[in-house]
Amino acid sequence: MTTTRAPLNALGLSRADYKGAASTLCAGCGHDSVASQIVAAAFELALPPHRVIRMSGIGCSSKSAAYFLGRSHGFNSLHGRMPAVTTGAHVANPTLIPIAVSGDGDTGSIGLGGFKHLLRRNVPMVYIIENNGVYGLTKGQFSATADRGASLKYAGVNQLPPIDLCAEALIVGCGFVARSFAGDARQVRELIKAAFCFHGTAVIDVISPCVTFNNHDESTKSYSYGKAHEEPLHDLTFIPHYEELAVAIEPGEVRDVRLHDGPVIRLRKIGADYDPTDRMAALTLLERARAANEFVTGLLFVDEHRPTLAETLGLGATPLAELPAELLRPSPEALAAVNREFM
Amino acid sequence: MTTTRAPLNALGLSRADYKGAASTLCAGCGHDSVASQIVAAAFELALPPHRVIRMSGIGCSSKSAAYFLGRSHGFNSLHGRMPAVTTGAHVANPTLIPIAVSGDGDTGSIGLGGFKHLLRRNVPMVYIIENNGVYGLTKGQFSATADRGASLKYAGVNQLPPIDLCAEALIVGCGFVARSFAGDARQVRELIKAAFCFHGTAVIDVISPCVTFNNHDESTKSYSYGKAHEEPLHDLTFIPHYEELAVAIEPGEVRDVRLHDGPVIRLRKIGADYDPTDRMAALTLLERARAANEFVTGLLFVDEHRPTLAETLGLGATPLAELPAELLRPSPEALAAVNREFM
Amino acid sequence: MPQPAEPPGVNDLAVVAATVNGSGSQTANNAIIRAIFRMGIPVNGKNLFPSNIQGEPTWFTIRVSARGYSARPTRVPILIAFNPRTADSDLAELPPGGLCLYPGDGPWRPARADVVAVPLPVKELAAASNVEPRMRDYVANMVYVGALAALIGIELGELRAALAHHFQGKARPVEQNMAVVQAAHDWFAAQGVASPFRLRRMDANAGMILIDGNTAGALGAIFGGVSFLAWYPITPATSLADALASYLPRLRRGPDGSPTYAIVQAEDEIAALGMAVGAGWAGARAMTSTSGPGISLMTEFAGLAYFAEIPCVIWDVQRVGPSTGLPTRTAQGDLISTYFLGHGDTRHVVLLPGSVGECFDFGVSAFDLAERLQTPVFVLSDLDLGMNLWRSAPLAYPAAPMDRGKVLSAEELERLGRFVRFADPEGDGIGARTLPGNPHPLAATLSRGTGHNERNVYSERPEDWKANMDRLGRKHETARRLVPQPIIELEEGARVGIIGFGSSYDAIREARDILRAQGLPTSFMRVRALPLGEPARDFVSRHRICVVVELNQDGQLRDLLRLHCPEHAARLLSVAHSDGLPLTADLVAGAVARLL
Amino acid sequence: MPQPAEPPGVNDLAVVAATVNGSGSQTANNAIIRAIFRMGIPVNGKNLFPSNIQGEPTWFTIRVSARGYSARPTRVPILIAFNPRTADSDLAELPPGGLCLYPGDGPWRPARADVVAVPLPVKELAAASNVEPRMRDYVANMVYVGALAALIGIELGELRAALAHHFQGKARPVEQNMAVVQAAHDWFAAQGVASPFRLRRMDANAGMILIDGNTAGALGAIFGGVSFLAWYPITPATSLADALASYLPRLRRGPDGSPTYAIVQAEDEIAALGMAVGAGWAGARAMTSTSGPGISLMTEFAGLAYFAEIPCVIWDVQRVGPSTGLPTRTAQGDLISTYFLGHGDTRHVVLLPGSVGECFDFGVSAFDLAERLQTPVFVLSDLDLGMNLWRSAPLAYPAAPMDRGKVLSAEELERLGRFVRFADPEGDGIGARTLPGNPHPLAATLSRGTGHNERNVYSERPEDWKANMDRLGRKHETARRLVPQPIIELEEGARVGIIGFGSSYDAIREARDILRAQGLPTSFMRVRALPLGEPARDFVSRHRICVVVELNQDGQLRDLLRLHCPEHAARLLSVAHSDGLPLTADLVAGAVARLL
Ligand SMILES: Cc1ncc(C[n+]2csc(CCOP(=O)(O)OP(=O)(O)O)c2C)c(N)n1
Ligand SMILES: Cc1ncc(C[n+]2csc(CCOP(=O)(O)OP(=O)(O)O)c2C)c(N)n1
Ligand code: SF4
Ligand code: SF4
Ligand SMILES: [Mg+2]
Ligand SMILES: [Mg+2]
Repeated sequence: MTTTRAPLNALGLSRADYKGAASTLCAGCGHDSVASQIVAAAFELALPPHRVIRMSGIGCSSKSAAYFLGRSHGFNSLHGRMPAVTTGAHVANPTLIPIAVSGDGDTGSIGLGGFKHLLRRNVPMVYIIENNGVYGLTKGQFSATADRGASLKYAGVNQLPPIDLCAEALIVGCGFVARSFAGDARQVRELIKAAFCFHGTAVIDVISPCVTFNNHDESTKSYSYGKAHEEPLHDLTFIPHYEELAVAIEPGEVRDVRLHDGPVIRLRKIGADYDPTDRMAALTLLERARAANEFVTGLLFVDEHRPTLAETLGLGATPLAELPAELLRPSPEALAAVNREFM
Repeated sequence: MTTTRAPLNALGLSRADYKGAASTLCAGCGHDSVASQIVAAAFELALPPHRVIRMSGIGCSSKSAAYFLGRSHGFNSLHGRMPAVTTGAHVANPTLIPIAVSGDGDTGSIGLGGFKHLLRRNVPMVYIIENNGVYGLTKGQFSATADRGASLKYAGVNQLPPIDLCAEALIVGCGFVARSFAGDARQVRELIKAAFCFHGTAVIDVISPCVTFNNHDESTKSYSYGKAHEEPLHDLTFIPHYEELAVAIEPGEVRDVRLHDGPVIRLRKIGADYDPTDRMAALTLLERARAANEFVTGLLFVDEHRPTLAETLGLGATPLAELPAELLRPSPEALAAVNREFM
Repeated sequence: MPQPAEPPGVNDLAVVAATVNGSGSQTANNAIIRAIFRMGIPVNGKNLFPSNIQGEPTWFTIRVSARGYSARPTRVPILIAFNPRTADSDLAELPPGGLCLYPGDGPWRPARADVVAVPLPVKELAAASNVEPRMRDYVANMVYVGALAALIGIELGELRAALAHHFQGKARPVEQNMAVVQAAHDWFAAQGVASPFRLRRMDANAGMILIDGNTAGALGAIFGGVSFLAWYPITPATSLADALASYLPRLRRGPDGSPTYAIVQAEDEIAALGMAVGAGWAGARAMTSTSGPGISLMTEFAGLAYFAEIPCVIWDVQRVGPSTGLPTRTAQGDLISTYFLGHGDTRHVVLLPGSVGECFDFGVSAFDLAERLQTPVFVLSDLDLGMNLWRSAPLAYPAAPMDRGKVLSAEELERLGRFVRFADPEGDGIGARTLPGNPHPLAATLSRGTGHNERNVYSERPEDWKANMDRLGRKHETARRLVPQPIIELEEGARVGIIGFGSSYDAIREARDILRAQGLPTSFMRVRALPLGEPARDFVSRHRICVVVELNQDGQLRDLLRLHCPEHAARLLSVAHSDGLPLTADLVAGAVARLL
Repeated sequence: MPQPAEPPGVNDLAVVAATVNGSGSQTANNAIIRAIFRMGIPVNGKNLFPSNIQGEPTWFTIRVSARGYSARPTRVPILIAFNPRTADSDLAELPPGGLCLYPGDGPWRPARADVVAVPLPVKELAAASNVEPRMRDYVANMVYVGALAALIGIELGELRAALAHHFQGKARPVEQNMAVVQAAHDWFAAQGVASPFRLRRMDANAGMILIDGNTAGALGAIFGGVSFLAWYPITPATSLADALASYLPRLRRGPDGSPTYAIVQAEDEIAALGMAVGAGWAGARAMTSTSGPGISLMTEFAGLAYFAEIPCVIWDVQRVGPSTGLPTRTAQGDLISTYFLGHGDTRHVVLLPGSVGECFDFGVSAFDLAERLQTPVFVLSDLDLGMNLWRSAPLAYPAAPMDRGKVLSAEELERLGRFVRFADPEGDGIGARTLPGNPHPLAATLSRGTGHNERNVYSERPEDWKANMDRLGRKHETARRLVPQPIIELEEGARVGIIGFGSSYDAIREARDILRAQGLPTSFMRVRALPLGEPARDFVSRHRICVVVELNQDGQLRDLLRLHCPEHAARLLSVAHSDGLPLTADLVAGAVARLL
């Protein structure tokens, strides 16, 4: 189908095959950077586009579902309700691989309850929050992740403390929680790749600056702040499992997190060692970072032991959506037997 | 007004003046025990009934708002939406003292988002969750706090992990988080008294057995389990401030938490010392208790530094609801000036 | 079936059992009904219960009618006064000459001379069961079962069979309960109480079943191929989900034993419909079930599903609103709000089953319609239909194969060489869809609730918007033809037509018999779906006056009919009444007569 | 005001500025409008903008009409083609003989011989501003302001005044922008382009103001005594909340300087209305503002507020639905869904402002009605009315004192000696309420959405339910009389009546002039509220045919009128059109003429 000479992945697809429609976001919007890392990650993982579904709610972030993976089905649904729609799609067809983009308003305000219940059910998917501390599409109101004391042109000064969506994910039992920064393309991409291979809901809270409404230097959601303050926990590389042995490592310098289908997340130590399999450590880290106004990025927590929703439901190999009519409608004899019970 | 010879409180009211309509809950329902402790607490604190408002959503727990404080106004609102209604009432009239009863379904399922945002805003109120791990009023479905592996007559086996509403409250910055047990009347009562005097939202997650649908011995929300497993963190006594000096204490044995208007919560050590002003300690405790299947009760966390919503909004002394018309409608001159701006 | 040759009182009676809820009386009442049913006599029961779990009054009305009337009876001559709290007012309702059975060892004593009141030695008789003392209260209800059996002549063998049915064959509880029934029966028979009301075996129920609408609806969904249920508990819809949960595991396993369905209890109704929409979008036969408050919460998603054209099925088992209203009482008050559910210009497909049989049928066809029309389909049942036991012909196996609607496979796409999601080549307003997972490179599309062109690409162009809405309008016209058409009974010489829908059918049928007897023949149309079509217009036009009878406050079907045939609007009159109780024939007949 | 004596083209013209959104063109367009307004000439602007923040096409149409027509013009003879992406199609829309101004230093060139196209040296002229280079793009728009000023004769002094208005007196930006305007003006004047379209100073705007409906509505709320706003952002309602946030601090401080209001941005619309209900219950004048999707989410709370009888005000600034639809386009499509919002039998009070002046008036009176009727009151505005600038008489100070409705103080309770929350002594369906905090021992009551008796005590009794609903029915009848009545313009000899509501008033007014000129006189009724009352029935009955003109797909007001006067249902015809754009007079006149 493709005629370019660009490099092809294992499926014989080029990067362009993973692109979407041209973006209509503001030039420089963090969400566009995230979208291009989604494209890169899907291309590099050689995901079959038709197996991926791109899901979103409403917002600039959610609009961006149109701007990647144009050969994948998708659903740009309602404000704050992407989790429910994705849950239904997953149950109907667990072979689909959902990747969702949401905003801090979409997830942290109107969608907070749905977000938490999605995580409780452990719907396997990549859940990216493009967190800019502001409502972009409605032109600059505070979201629930806005800094306390932040000020915006129309909205004035925010007096309320921010909700930390990573902490929220951790506390409700999410097994993959990461924070990243749209300005750190490589980390975003590697995290997305790891998330795609995670067995459960993988939440990545990406600080994704809104250049139009919330990119002033004081904002912790601005490029300048992020660039100046980002403190990666580790240098993170996603290694599809077959390449694993090819990478030589110095002992003590890296931690490898093995995912259940074989791939490895390699965490190269930067400062202090950090164990991303300890939930309390992750919470403590977030609490400390909050108190010290630090901007910590990386894989905060990973734990693959929980079953996915489809597993919890004990679904069979054929997706419900693909069952033939014979399996959907019991026999006339079965109905006759039922009728007899009511006689 | 009252003619009984029952003891009277500082307002000259008897306990009966704080009662509500006759309960229509099942005989033995934990919610009725909680209701009687609300009555006791309000009586002992000598709360003026007309200043208290009793708020609730929908559920057996929420119905019980009718069964206490019959001389207080109240609003039995919608399933999961009590937080919003209470927020509005508080802003309209911050001199009102809201006490709310909710269920684990009401707060943990449909109302989870609203619950979290209420806590973020710090609406001063007593927020009691009557947590029975089940939907009582709709006859026995699992709520989001049901134990994993629990089984119910119609609902089968619950496969999902419970949401811990205390942890949820802590993580979003709630300043008063307690867990208790309907079978521990004294602790419930003392906690309610402390909560009434707390400067912000005070959440008390009371394990309140549903005798009809979820009181079998294996349920962690049953009387038998609670009685056998309750581990109070401390022996808790609420001391209205004027009595404070009268109580002799042995050093090292108690911790006093002073609330901003003078009263004291006295925590007498039972086992290990516990510092309820350390948020991470509270989270760690919950995590440990969860892992070890322990049922810890008491005041998990208290911190009064956050402003209430009315303070955040900078409201004046006269409640908005009581402003006279002159203050609600600007003058004709003011309108003339506005008109000129649009000429 | 009508055999009015019987003397009055024979196979024509009604009993009300006034008890305390949570006391187990439901077992007793259902046993009575099923036993009478097994005697071949038409019977129906209506449970009037409180929004409460235990301790509040509940009234169970059993109507036996040789003519098969099943509407709530106006006169109930036999009272089982087992709730001392309401006994005085219950007794006051008893017509003169009525019979009252009450616990003689309880606190209450009847104070009326014009009725026959029989005190039952409940504790003594209940002891016959030999159950542990803590279970005595439960079996105590069997005392009135036995006494009633003696009074009106319920065969004990059929009572035993009914209990066996209830306890699914478990011998011990059957024996324990039957011991009490037998003791009470024998005791009562010895009292020599004369009764004008008697049962006599008939053969009206051969091949018939006794079932509640929620179970029938759930079975319909199962035979309709439901593969996903997302729901949130709410009375009176909960038992529909419960029935799905109980029958699906038996009826719907794949060859490898794995379920061909999934059930998710959502965190609220917004999520429930959201999940159903997601699953419907992905290709499952998805449904949710709820009642009024849930419907209100589903408004936004209903609009999305309508506009993004996603098939799914929504059951609304109606209760009394507005707001929380009376959660355990019946009504038909969600018609207008459901038809127009959603902001902007939305109009939905709404099915209106009028019997338990139709609960099954529409449970099946709702999925076919939803997938054919690519739209949410609502099924409006109600508490009376959904939670009470009704006689019915056996559930009928679907005559037609499943209609999965226009879905393009990868092969078809390859053949077509193009994919225009919202093209309308057939003029029925319906474009073909592709399902996620379809590997063809042309298959992908981004579903959305925002304005779009034919290709489902975001568009703000005025022409695109208008064309899309016009096409949705054509789809609504298609729906008008596809949905179940009204059932019409034209009566010779009738200048008056009565129109109704749903569970009030029986009250209307009986009312028409009353009116006929008074010399007023009426025709009848039972509307079975929205949007309304030509047959409805035609029926209205044939009658000088049409009276729309419905169980709501504002006359909602009447309003929708007025909109449907404005040329006849003025002759559409309304009998709308809603107080939580099912309509009675007397009320309907009286109100219709007064209008004329 | 009509002065049709001017030669064609003088004070009768339209301009469309096609630009890229986020480029600052809004400042330029508003400056043009205000300058023309200050020249005493009737003018109106309509912004057609995308649901996007930056980079997508936007069209701003300015209509100058000596006769005061402000409907969207059908023919726009002057094009400012500042968006190369849409310039070709924009140019295609230009009528022959039209004028096109475009950046001569940009990528696009016009290709039509039958129009006059003038390339503007934008970069060169923008340099005149001396602003930093990064701001150049913003001031570049002033080039077309200056050129247009020269072309049609906008006075530069008034342009300066308009910019001063915009920049609230800040001198520097005014000077910088004016420098560009002046340079462009002088450059253009030197080109000697002949224009048939000219402005000539009039005196039509003496004492008039130019304001958008959302600001007017916000000011109405402020003078109506709003004390609590809970809201959630949504286009096109956001600017209403923004206006409240900007004017309240100036206009509403108590003696101690503290605010006499509070604003809370809720986490969603459910919570927004929930907070307003809580505040209304506690005695505040509470409101929320939203658009279609928010209205859908508010359904359950709307039903609660209706049934628990809690005053609050809900603004719905309508956009195009169903679903997310076209968030930045205008429509009148929420009428039916809002009127019936909620399951069960609900019918709400809905105000329908038809002008910015009425946005203010109804902003005030909505609170009086809500508190008088103890019910939620909806105000349905729309994007066109809400977000565009309209000429208006100055906002009129409320004539009547606030009506706080029936509220019993402790003293009154003491005097009465009893409190029955839902008694109806006056027969208007309204009981007196008490507010939380009222210290009288009789004052307390537990508000609820569940069935209740007169004393607001939980009740499932059928009589209580019916009595309560009947009383709510009486309240609705009271509302019918209390709400703003329709404005009726009867025309001599008219057998046809036109009916409309809201922002389409101007298109209808102009259409009636067109029809009159064609020999078809029409009467007119502008509906201003639901429920409809006697005047509406009377108007319909007076005309052989009534055409209901509205900006939606399904003819929603027509439907409500049919329900209101079924006896005239058949003569109520519909012109319903919705494609995101405001109606034009030509469309209306043509469609009406075709119907007759
Ligand atoms: C029910 C509903 N309410 C409100 C809106 C309006 N709305 C659109 S996007 C948005 C907020 C978007 O903020 P966020 O999720 O942070 O995304 P961002 O634009 O910042 O990427 C809102 C409130 C809507 N579309 N639907
Ligand atoms: C919107 C809505 N959905 C569903 C219901 C039905 N409903 C009533 S109470 C309840 C759950 C109550 O559970 P919980 O909050 O735990 O209270 P409990 O009865 O256990 O005390 C539900 C689902 C409702 N009233 N409103
Ligand atoms: S407004 Fe902000 S979030 Fe939206 S596209 Fe522009 S930069 Fe991105
Ligand atoms: S059902 Fe359970 S929660 Fe409800 S009243 Fe009975 S015991 Fe209490
Ligand atoms: Mg955002
Ligand atoms: Mg519960």
